[in-house]
Amino acid sequence: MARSSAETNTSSAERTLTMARAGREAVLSEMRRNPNMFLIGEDIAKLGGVFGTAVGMADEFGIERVIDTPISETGFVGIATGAAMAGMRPIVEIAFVDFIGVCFNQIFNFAAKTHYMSGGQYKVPLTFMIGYGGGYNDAAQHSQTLFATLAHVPGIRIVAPADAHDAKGLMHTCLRDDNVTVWMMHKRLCGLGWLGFPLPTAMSSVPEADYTIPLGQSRVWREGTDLTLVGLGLTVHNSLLAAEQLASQGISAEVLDLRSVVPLDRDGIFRSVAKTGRLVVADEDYLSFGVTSEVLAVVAERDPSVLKAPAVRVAYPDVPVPFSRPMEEACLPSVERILAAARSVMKGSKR
Amino acid sequence: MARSSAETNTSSAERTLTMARAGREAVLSEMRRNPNMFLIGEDIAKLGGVFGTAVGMADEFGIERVIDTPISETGFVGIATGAAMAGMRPIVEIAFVDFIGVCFNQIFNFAAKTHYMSGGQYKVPLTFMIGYGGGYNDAAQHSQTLFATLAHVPGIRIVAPADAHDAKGLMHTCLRDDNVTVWMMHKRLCGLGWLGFPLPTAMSSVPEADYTIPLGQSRVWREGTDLTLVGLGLTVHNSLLAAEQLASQGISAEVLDLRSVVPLDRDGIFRSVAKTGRLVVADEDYLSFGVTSEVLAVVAERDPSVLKAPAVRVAYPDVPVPFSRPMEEACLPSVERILAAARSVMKGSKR
Amino acid sequence: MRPEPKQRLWMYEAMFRSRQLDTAVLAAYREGKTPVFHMGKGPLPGEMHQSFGQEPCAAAVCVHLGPDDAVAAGHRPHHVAVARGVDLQRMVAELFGKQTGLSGGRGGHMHLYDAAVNFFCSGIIAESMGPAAGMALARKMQRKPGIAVAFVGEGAANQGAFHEVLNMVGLWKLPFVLVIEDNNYGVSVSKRESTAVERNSDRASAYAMPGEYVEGNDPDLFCVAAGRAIERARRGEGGTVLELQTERLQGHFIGDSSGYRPQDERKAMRDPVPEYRQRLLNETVASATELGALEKRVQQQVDAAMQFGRESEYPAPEQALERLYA
Amino acid sequence: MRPEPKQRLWMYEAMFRSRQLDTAVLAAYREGKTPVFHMGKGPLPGEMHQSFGQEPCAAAVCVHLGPDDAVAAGHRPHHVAVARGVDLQRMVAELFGKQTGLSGGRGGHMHLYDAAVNFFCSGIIAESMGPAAGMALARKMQRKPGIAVAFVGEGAANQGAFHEVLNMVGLWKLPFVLVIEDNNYGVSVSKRESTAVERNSDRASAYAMPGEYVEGNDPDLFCVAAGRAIERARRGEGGTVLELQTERLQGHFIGDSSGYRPQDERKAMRDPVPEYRQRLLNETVASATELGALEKRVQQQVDAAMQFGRESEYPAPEQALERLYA
Ligand SMILES: Cc1ncc(C[n+]2csc(CCOP(=O)(O)OP(=O)(O)O)c2C)c(N)n1
Ligand SMILES: Cc1ncc(C[n+]2csc(CCOP(=O)(O)OP(=O)(O)O)c2C)c(N)n1
Ligand SMILES: [Mg+2]
Ligand SMILES: [Mg+2]
Repeated sequence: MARSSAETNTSSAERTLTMARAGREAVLSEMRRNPNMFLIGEDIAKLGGVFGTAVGMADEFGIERVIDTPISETGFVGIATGAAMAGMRPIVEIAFVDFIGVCFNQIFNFAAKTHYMSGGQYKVPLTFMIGYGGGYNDAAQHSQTLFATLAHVPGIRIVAPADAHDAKGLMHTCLRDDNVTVWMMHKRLCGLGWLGFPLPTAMSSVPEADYTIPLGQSRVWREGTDLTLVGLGLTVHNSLLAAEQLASQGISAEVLDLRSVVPLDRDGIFRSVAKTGRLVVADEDYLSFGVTSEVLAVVAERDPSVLKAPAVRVAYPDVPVPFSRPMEEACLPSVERILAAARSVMKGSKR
Repeated sequence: MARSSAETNTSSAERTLTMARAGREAVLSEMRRNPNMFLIGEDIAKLGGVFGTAVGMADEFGIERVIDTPISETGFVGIATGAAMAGMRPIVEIAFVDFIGVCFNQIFNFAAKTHYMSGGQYKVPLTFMIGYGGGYNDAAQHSQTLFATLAHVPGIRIVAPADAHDAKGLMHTCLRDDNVTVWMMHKRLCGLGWLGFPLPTAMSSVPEADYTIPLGQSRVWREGTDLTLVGLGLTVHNSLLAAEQLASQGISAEVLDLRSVVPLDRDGIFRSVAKTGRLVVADEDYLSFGVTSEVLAVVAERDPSVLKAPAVRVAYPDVPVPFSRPMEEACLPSVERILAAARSVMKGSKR
Repeated sequence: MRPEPKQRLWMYEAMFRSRQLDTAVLAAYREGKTPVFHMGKGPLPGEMHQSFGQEPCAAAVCVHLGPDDAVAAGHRPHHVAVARGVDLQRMVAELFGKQTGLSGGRGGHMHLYDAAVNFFCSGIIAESMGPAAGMALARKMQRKPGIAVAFVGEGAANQGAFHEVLNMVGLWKLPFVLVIEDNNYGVSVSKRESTAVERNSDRASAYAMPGEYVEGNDPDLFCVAAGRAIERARRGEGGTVLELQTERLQGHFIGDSSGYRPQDERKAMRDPVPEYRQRLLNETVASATELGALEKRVQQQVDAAMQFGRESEYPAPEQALERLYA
Repeated sequence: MRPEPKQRLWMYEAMFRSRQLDTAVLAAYREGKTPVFHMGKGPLPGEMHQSFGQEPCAAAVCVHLGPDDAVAAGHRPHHVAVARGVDLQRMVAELFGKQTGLSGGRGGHMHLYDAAVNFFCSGIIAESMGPAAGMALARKMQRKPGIAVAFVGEGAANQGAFHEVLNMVGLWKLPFVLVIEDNNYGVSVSKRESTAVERNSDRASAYAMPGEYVEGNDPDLFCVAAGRAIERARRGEGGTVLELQTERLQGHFIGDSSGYRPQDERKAMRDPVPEYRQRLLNETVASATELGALEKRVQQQVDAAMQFGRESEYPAPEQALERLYA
């Protein structure tokens, strides 16, 4: 990272913000500090971004630095990449992660590889702002998560904050990074009324001052001794709710928030699982070849003997997201599914 | 699968073929049986496919059924998908898997999801023929494997045969399947002189008659009791060579060939690991969120206690493929790396 | 020059049916979403892109189509589906996410499929162009009659698929018509802000095919131009780019206030449905009584479809795991 | 109308340098690949797309460029890199995969990057157009001088990126020139078989920019046309599509026999390098002695670069894991 500082416990004033507001605050501050930074994407200048990530930006910075594009993702991702190679610091808004399929080559074969293929001659300081996730009946092409699709290919750093504090800090981190970074926000966490009331645990108190959060450091939201609940983004909150109920049944669950998918805090994952001996991973991305696969693999290759019971994955099943509410509800990594998983690992074979 | 039959031990004549020849034989036979089947892609009519997968096809079937396209992958993948929805059975050649980034949306958001999104009204009997893999210094954009990129998204069946016999049988299976299937051939296995002499173990004896191989059935190339070496495609052969050397040191390795990535033979993987208690997975795809992750996850979620030692992954590290030979060699899942992994699992903590 | 009276009545009926459907859907969509608008609540959740104002485009094209033809729409599909004759009850049931829906609730508003009339859509911009051209190719290869029509918005004309597909349509002379519904906006971005040229129909020459731009959101003018393009495709002379100037009378989706549109522009908006009704009366194509009867019949169909959708059962949760593969 | 003598000599030198480099590379590439051709063997492994016959395109464009400008090439980059003035020794070392190479051996023949002259390429067709246009945008936003030029083949003009990028170049009037090297083939597929129109330059009108097609693989004619396009970009008047009719004198890559090309076509092939040399003599732009001296000097540079590439060290295997991130 370019100018990453350790996580700051600033003494400055704090306010409670939504994740969208908190992320936007970081963008505003970095845009003010850096004239080479600009926003580019669809519906950001006049609309302020479909998810409100760019509200007011055009008024402050003008449409030269807040650029509405045609519906040409391959074109403007490529253009942003070239601008980054030439000294600019673009922020690319892609409202739904579901759309990466129309520009995936520019992302993974060019932007992500240019620093390496050029032997370090060209930096690509480019940050994607991407919304993900379902749960509001937007069906198969507007509800996906796709963490692993982006994380499997080398050269892309990916964060998925779970609350406003991390949304701001990780946005600062991404915007100061000299590499391709992806800041991903679950649509149901962002705090837009029309996507549901923000979860209280996602709307957190946020320092006014700038601060960064180092990549690859997971966050323990709740200490526990009997099992580890790993999540990221929305599943952190579902895990916390599950942990509450488990506590009332005398089960002590530790809730670990990955915060960044790449780099992945393998040490943090293993440390917690080694302590509790039991693992449940909750993720809204598809099950197979996904985030949950990698988390289980970490334990299997470090020391599977720490597991007192088989690990359980609570992921999106390997089917497209159905439109109809009862079908989608059944597929989401809900509190209920996490609870069921937790009970099964507690029952699981002791040694 | 439409008309899948159990694996046939036909009494008909057998010949030793390269994988490319064997796959082509299946295509020829299915094209002859089915007038609605056609080939579409770049450089297939006059050139016969960059990797020889379509040699002679245009002469026999004419350029109406062997269609050379412009360099417009999103366009012709979409066109092939629509033709499939209208009753045709297209075979789409994409020479290098590295190119899926320019047509990924049509593949994963439309072709793979149409049967589901339409509630089964539209079938998409479409087979991709795709080359993958490195080891001949083709660098970062022409050497990738990307199994997991395709396998992570639901609705795509993926096979990666390791020898000519499976190349033919799995091609028949794909071409008779009424879903989107991907037949992937490692460029260094196909048997083209200019990509290196075919490995003797890849050039196998092939029945003249048609036969299919059920999806999701791994193949045990070599029985063993001390550890399981899981591979697919080229890494099967590296695992076999490693097993040879291990045998000479009194270590009995079982070599398991996944054969299909989707569906994955989870039972076959677990059965073998439960028997041997030790696991090494070799794969040329990137390490993280990859095939090796999923294989380890299977064991961790079924019963990690069968592992006498931590599992070891021999995958492509999370960097782009470097051009320079010594650098690329060091990254490939070589016999040496598999051997080192096997030794470490044998040393690994007993219980 | 005017279309046949039969055609004009057919168009009015298709436009009116779409309008009454969207009106009923709008009301149902609002249920459960007040006082605070929450997209995920109520009997009709999810994004909802309606067709108020764009009815003429679909009616004027589909009036020329028969059972052998294929039709693709995008994220704003209601008027196209209705004009194509998609089963209204099962379509509405799909919008409600019911088991009796076209896809048993798996598809939803942006993913309406009705194989019985060779209809499909897709929510990714310009993505259905390739599959539609593929249906045209299949007809040509199988020497079967029929053409394919794809409907996209003017914003889709800047997506790479537009270029790749039209080049192959031109190259292979596929029986295909691209209908561009130019409502001047892609969400909040106006055509002038997104498109280097004034008319996408002028881009047709880049693919060696004719392009035609028709102004005025006028069903009669649209009908004549569409007839030419479709006949040309049927004669095996290849594709056409037909760009139709239309009007988006509501926001991009329900909940969008269109605040980014200038006042005068919003004031100048005209509603093609009542206008066309009036023209049919003025030109004595039908009497008020005849139109009244037609409207009553259509309204009953729409009401019946809404009732069917509402009263149908939801699918069982576990059905989410079915139908992935054939 | 002729370019300046200085320009013409510069162009001949650039063409000759590229030609001698490709000649030396061809010989080195063959080493270790006989009797049986195996792409992975020898000192120069991997795919190798050479530029025999296309030298005029790069020379005639780059003669107009200065240090502020940016240049992007594709999978066939040698003539462009040479004309752009990429460090010859480090370029050859990169082809050999040596530590002293431009990217320390990580890039290779299809991924030549030289930030010192704002040069890069990419092996995915049409993929470098967007980044090149982005470099043009950066110059405009930073109010810095300089333009960007992207070189692609005629086959790339059917890739979606072509459409998306040119639309934004036209929309935002970016200082950009697209050079299409029309060698009439994309691997084995001829332009007639891949492209609905005869000339991609005619597609420029779809992006509200001028397009020009120049025939004859003639450095002088190319130079004049390129000068117009580049001056236009420098004046802030936006982009141009410049399509240059050239000739692929060898197979698509080394190992391809071009068996798919008709005999007469192959017979009719003309070599622009000796032809241009003769013209310079005929028109007394330079004497045989002067050209001889120029050629001797260039040959020495090429020999030195080849020697540097051969004799440099390979990177250590573990360096494969370095340089992923800044
Ligand atoms: C590839 C892609 N990018 C972005 C979107 C988000 N999106 C949905 S509709 C829309 C605007 C489409 O405009 P237009 O094509 O004119 O159709 P209209 O909405 O006007 O009917 C956008 C940008 C998408 N669905 N797909
Ligand atoms: C997106 C993509 N599809 C296919 C290829 C394989 N490929 C490499 S070069 C080439 C032909 C390119 O033709 P053209 O653009 O005319 O350039 P030329 O080779 O004639 O210089 C193809 C199809 C690729 N590299 N990228
Ligand atoms: Mg529009
Ligand atoms: Mg060419």
